[in-house]
Amino acid sequence: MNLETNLCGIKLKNPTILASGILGVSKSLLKNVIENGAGAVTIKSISYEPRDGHKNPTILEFDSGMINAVGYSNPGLHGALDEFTDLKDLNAPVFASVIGKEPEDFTKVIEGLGNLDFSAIEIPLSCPHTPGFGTLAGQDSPEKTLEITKAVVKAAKVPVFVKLSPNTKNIGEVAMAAEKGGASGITAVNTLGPGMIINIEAAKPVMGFKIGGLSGPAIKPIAVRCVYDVYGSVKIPIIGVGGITTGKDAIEMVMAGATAIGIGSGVNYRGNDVFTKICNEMKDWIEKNNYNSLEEIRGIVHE
Amino acid sequence: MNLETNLCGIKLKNPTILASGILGVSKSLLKNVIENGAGAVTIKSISYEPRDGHKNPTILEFDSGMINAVGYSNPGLHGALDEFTDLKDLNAPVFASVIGKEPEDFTKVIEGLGNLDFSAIEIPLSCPHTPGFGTLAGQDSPEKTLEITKAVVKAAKVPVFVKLSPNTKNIGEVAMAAEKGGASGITAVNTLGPGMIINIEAAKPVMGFKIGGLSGPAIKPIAVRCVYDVYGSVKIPIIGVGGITTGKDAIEMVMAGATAIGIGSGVNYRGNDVFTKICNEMKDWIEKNNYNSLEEIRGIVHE
Amino acid sequence: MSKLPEMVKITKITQENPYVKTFFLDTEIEAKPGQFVMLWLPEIDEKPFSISYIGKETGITVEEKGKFTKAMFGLKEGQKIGIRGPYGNGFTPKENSCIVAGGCGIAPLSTLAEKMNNSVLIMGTRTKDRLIFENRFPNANIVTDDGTVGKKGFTTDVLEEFLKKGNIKNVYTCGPEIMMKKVFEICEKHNIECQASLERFMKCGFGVCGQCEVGGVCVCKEGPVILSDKLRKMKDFGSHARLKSGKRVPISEYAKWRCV
Amino acid sequence: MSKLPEMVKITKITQENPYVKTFFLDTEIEAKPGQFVMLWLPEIDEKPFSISYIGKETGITVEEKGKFTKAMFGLKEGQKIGIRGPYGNGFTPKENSCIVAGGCGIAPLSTLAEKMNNSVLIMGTRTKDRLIFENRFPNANIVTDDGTVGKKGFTTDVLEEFLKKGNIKNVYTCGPEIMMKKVFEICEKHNIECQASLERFMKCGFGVCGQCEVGGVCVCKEGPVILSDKLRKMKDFGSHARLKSGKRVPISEYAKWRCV
Ligand SMILES: Cc1cc2nc3c(=O)[nH]c(=O)nc-3n(C[C@H](O)[C@H](O)[C@H](O)COP(=O)(O)OP(=O)(O)OC[C@H]3O[C@@H](n4cnc5c(N)ncnc54)[C@H](O)[C@@H]3O)c2cc1C
Ligand SMILES: Cc1cc2nc3c(=O)[nH]c(=O)nc-3n(C[C@H](O)[C@H](O)[C@H](O)COP(=O)(O)OP(=O)(O)OC[C@H]3O[C@@H](n4cnc5c(N)ncnc54)[C@H](O)[C@@H]3O)c2cc1C
Ligand SMILES: Cc1cc2nc3c(=O)[nH]c(=O)nc-3n(C[C@H](O)[C@H](O)[C@H](O)COP(=O)(O)O)c2cc1C
Ligand SMILES: Cc1cc2nc3c(=O)[nH]c(=O)nc-3n(C[C@H](O)[C@H](O)[C@H](O)COP(=O)(O)O)c2cc1C
Ligand code: FES
Ligand code: FES
Repeated sequence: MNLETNLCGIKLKNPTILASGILGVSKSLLKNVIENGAGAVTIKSISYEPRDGHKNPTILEFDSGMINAVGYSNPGLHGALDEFTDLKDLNAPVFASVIGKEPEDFTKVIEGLGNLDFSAIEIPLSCPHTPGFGTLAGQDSPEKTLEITKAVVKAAKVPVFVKLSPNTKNIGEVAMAAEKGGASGITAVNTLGPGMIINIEAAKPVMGFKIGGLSGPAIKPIAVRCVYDVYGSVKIPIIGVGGITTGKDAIEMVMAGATAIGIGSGVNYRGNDVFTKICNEMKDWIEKNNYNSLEEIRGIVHE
Repeated sequence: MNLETNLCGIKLKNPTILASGILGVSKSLLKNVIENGAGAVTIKSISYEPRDGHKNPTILEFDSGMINAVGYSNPGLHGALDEFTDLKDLNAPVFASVIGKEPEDFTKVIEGLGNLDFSAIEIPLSCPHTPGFGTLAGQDSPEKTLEITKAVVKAAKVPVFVKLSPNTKNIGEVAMAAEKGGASGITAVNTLGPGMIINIEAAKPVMGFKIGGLSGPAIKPIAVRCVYDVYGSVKIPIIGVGGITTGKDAIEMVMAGATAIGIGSGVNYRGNDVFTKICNEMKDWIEKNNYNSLEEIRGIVHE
Repeated sequence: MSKLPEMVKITKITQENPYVKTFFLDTEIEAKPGQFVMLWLPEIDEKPFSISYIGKETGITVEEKGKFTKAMFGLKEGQKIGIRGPYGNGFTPKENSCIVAGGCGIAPLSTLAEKMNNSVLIMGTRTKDRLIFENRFPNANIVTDDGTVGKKGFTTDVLEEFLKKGNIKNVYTCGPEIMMKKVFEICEKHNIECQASLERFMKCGFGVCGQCEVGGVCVCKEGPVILSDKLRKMKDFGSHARLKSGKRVPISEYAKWRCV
Repeated sequence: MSKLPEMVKITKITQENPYVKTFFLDTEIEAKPGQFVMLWLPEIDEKPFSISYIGKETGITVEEKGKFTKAMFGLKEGQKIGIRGPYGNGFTPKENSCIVAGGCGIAPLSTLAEKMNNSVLIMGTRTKDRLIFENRFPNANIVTDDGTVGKKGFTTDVLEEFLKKGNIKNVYTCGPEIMMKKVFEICEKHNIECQASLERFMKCGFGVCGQCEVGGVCVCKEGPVILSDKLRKMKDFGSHARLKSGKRVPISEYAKWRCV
């Protein structure tokens, strides 16, 4: 039983992918994650200019998940150029994550990163807590998605994944816009919400930015439904992300239609080796249930 | 310390309200809930014609909350007329919940119920899992919300509450439409999603309707943010609903801006006396923290 | 056990009579006599069923009635079925008891009868080929409407006889609601505590939706076993029940809808 | 303790020197020496601080540096502050040890020094009025850059003297990273295990965001205490750190940004 996965031409030794924004700030952390079993890794999103992001608290755990409003802190294109050199040294594909306000912002970064060894570029049009970006800027409408995707695909030399929001009313339509724009794949989903947690003793919202996006177990049923909807709407492959912490969760995503599995908060719940753990659990489950491959079960609930 | 609350002229002995769809199928269950401390109770939503709803499973618990796709089963206007007689016998106000596809559907039911002793009428324009109703019918757009609210307010002899969806992009705008349409209050929120849970051994979605709305602890941060947004958008009072299971949760909702607190899934987590428990916990917290009333803390996080 | 349905293997199916089968499931459920589970057939439906065997395997005894039970009867050993639970309160065993089972009503009572093997057991059915568990309970007092096996008559007649003897203090019953109502009335007359296991159409099974309500009580949570003090106040006991829509109808109409 | 910040009362504030105060908080945290907490000032910021007193009350010793610590210095006894934790790995106590603290670096080392009261303690600061905890550790070997109190010189000089005597097998250190780097190099020369408590700008505090990364390790989770085997491989130890944006800069630029 092997988990090798072909994600629009990119060969992965297994379908688990480090989601953007978790650990992905340095090449050495990416290496750590790959050694812990990830089939591919995504860097923390990069904008053209460096960004400090929101003030702390930016990331907290609550009873049923995590909340974050990091606010896209990142060292900018030039920081990324220093950081992510010689990615071919790593034993797994590395995906860039690129953000911007207007299409030109995206393409400037993508052209800048052009000589680095990224295997794909992901564009999140879906952050729920950073003014000027994602859902707060309406980037999740089918129109904006089409416009930005087209520009990015034109600028990119590698496959482009469009990362969608679970807060969008009709995620299938947005996925179709991305596909029409030339995207090679859909990443579903980014964080849910935004939500707010109030510390009642302080009588203040606890996040530095007041609100934040939810991730982890609380959002899994919604992420699974989104992947299900996207699978029914487009032909391009899907990276299913949201609340995956076990091999069974990953199987659920595959059954909904995912080709690969993004893991973010899972790192918090099960450690950096969550990737190895999930792969082993997937293998065990597949064998115990007399399947032979992930293909057999991909999208099976649509039958 | 008392919790008496004035909700647009309706006097409640405390701000806890049984949310629609939980236990509210019969007068005797409403009585049970009132004896367990609820300040007011809402009946399960009533349509003109009887409805069987979706097939089972319709309601399940998962790790971080509940999922349901009851599909608005209800005995119809005539069933309701038999069931909810002499509500004045009960020791707390009873709110009707009325659903329909078109404005006329709502008004037919409201006119039919006219002689019963309901203290208010709630209209959920926000169910995420029943074709023809709520978000699946676009009733959560500002336009539709305005249209339906206007018609309902005209037909109703009592205050009208419009119940909103957390899945709506700009809940503040929808609340403004409801206010403009003459609503006396906003109920925020209905269930989140929809979500999907797949039983991987069966390779099938576990809900009879495949998808369902999420409630309970998982959705609390989103419900709180919605109440926060609505409070910032309208002047009419808010019934905050979503994931409230403790007195501290209720305080959080009040701090976000709620005048009253809806409790649904909390019944599952803490029993039918969740109302008494929450009221006692609220009182204890208020006294311990040297406040004198709920007014003092209402919307305090907006300061 | 998980709150979501878990798929478990059917290890054995036994034919109890032409209309009833017992399904043994590869799961150990810690349950009290009288508790029930929700059985799920993916894409078909989910229904409540009492546990008729508690142990390493869990037994469920099912009468073929409508769509769901027909689908169950089509299952083979080795196939899987979804299950969640246990739910409900179950019976509270007491000394000097009499158990009155009507038809398939023996299912939830059987594990109780095994626990209290010095109690009196009355098992009644319409006719001989409806009887089940006669080998499991060789000391049972059998009674049929038509006298094809055991005594001819009704369970309630036999109950009255035993009560007259004087040493019975508690009565447990499950069966058609009309029968249970009569059992309860007899108990009231004799000033004896009655525990009746009610049956209503269910959705959640854990006290949230209110669908299974009788007299302000959710049968799935405060029941299915209801004691005399509550039965006394339940106007709907033996008289009304709710259809799937929540519409309250006379029990006969409910029974017809259920094709019982 | 909750994963979300909890508001706790400041029971006592002691002035350790003109620049440093210890805040005693009304919360008991089960922590190991060297672990830290995240302190939250609503609407201001949230920052990591070592625990300097473990017990019925939790002590945090803070040097006034920038906006956050200034705001903390404005707090009075009886007021509340948000806290979550403990986080990080903490020190592993071993026999025959020497503890080397630079400035405020004694904070995380103090609870370790109390646990291992037969170890050698070296406390160094720039000048006399920067010294803290001299009464808490009367046997400490004090050293100042300018000789205003204790020996004149650097902690590293004193460490070398002790190592030459031969019976020290483990060194613990916290302080300016340049000092820790030197301590480590001395340990390497003498083939002695070193445990250094690193300091990096933090966001989550529990190993998710990667902000505090040094050489593929998250200081908040696999640290803050890093052992020789890892220090050896960390090119950035003593040389580079990340600003809030994640930009990797020379440690001197990082220190300037932090106004230390
Ligand atoms: C606590 C409890 C324990 C039970 N234990 C057993 C048991 O041990 N053995 C057993 O055979 N049965 C038991 N039942 C009954 C069982 O749940 C089914 O209701 C019964 O088998 C009906 O058959 P069906 O589902 O095949 O028919 P269906 O085809 O599902 O039913 C035909 C019609 O009746 C309706 N209907 C189905 N079930 C019900 C119901 N419960 N109430 C009202 N309407 C219904 C359907 O919606 C449909 O309209 C129990 C019920 C309860 C509440
Ligand atoms: C594990 C750990 C334990 C610590 N223990 C203690 C302790 O016991 N006592 C103590 O006094 N301090 C401790 N610190 C340092 C403390 O967290 C603050 O960083 C320090 O107090 C800075 O002062 P400030 O926050 O008031 O300044 P600010 O006004 O917040 O800082 C001024 C500038 O420096 C930046 N900055 C602030 N903090 C940091 C940081 N940690 N790294 C990088 N840049 C930063 C700010 O963003 C700003 O640009 C610890 C740090 C860590 C990581
Ligand atoms: C701390 C944190 C930071 C994140 N930052 C980013 C980001 O920079 N870009 C992005 O596309 N998604 C970001 N995300 C979203 C994740 O990539 C992922 O889509 C989401 O967390 C849901 O997956 P999970 O439940 O496995 O965490 C972030 C999530 C977290 C928790
Ligand atoms: C089983 C169930 C049935 C529901 N049915 C209705 C309904 O008929 N009408 C309605 O407006 N809301 C309905 N809701 C939504 C609740 O009223 C409430 O808005 C939601 O569950 C969030 O609150 P909670 O987390 O306290 O449950 C239902 C919720 C549940 C769990
Ligand atoms: S079945 Fe839902 S309350 Fe009983
Ligand atoms: S502060 Fe987030 S990983 Fe260390």
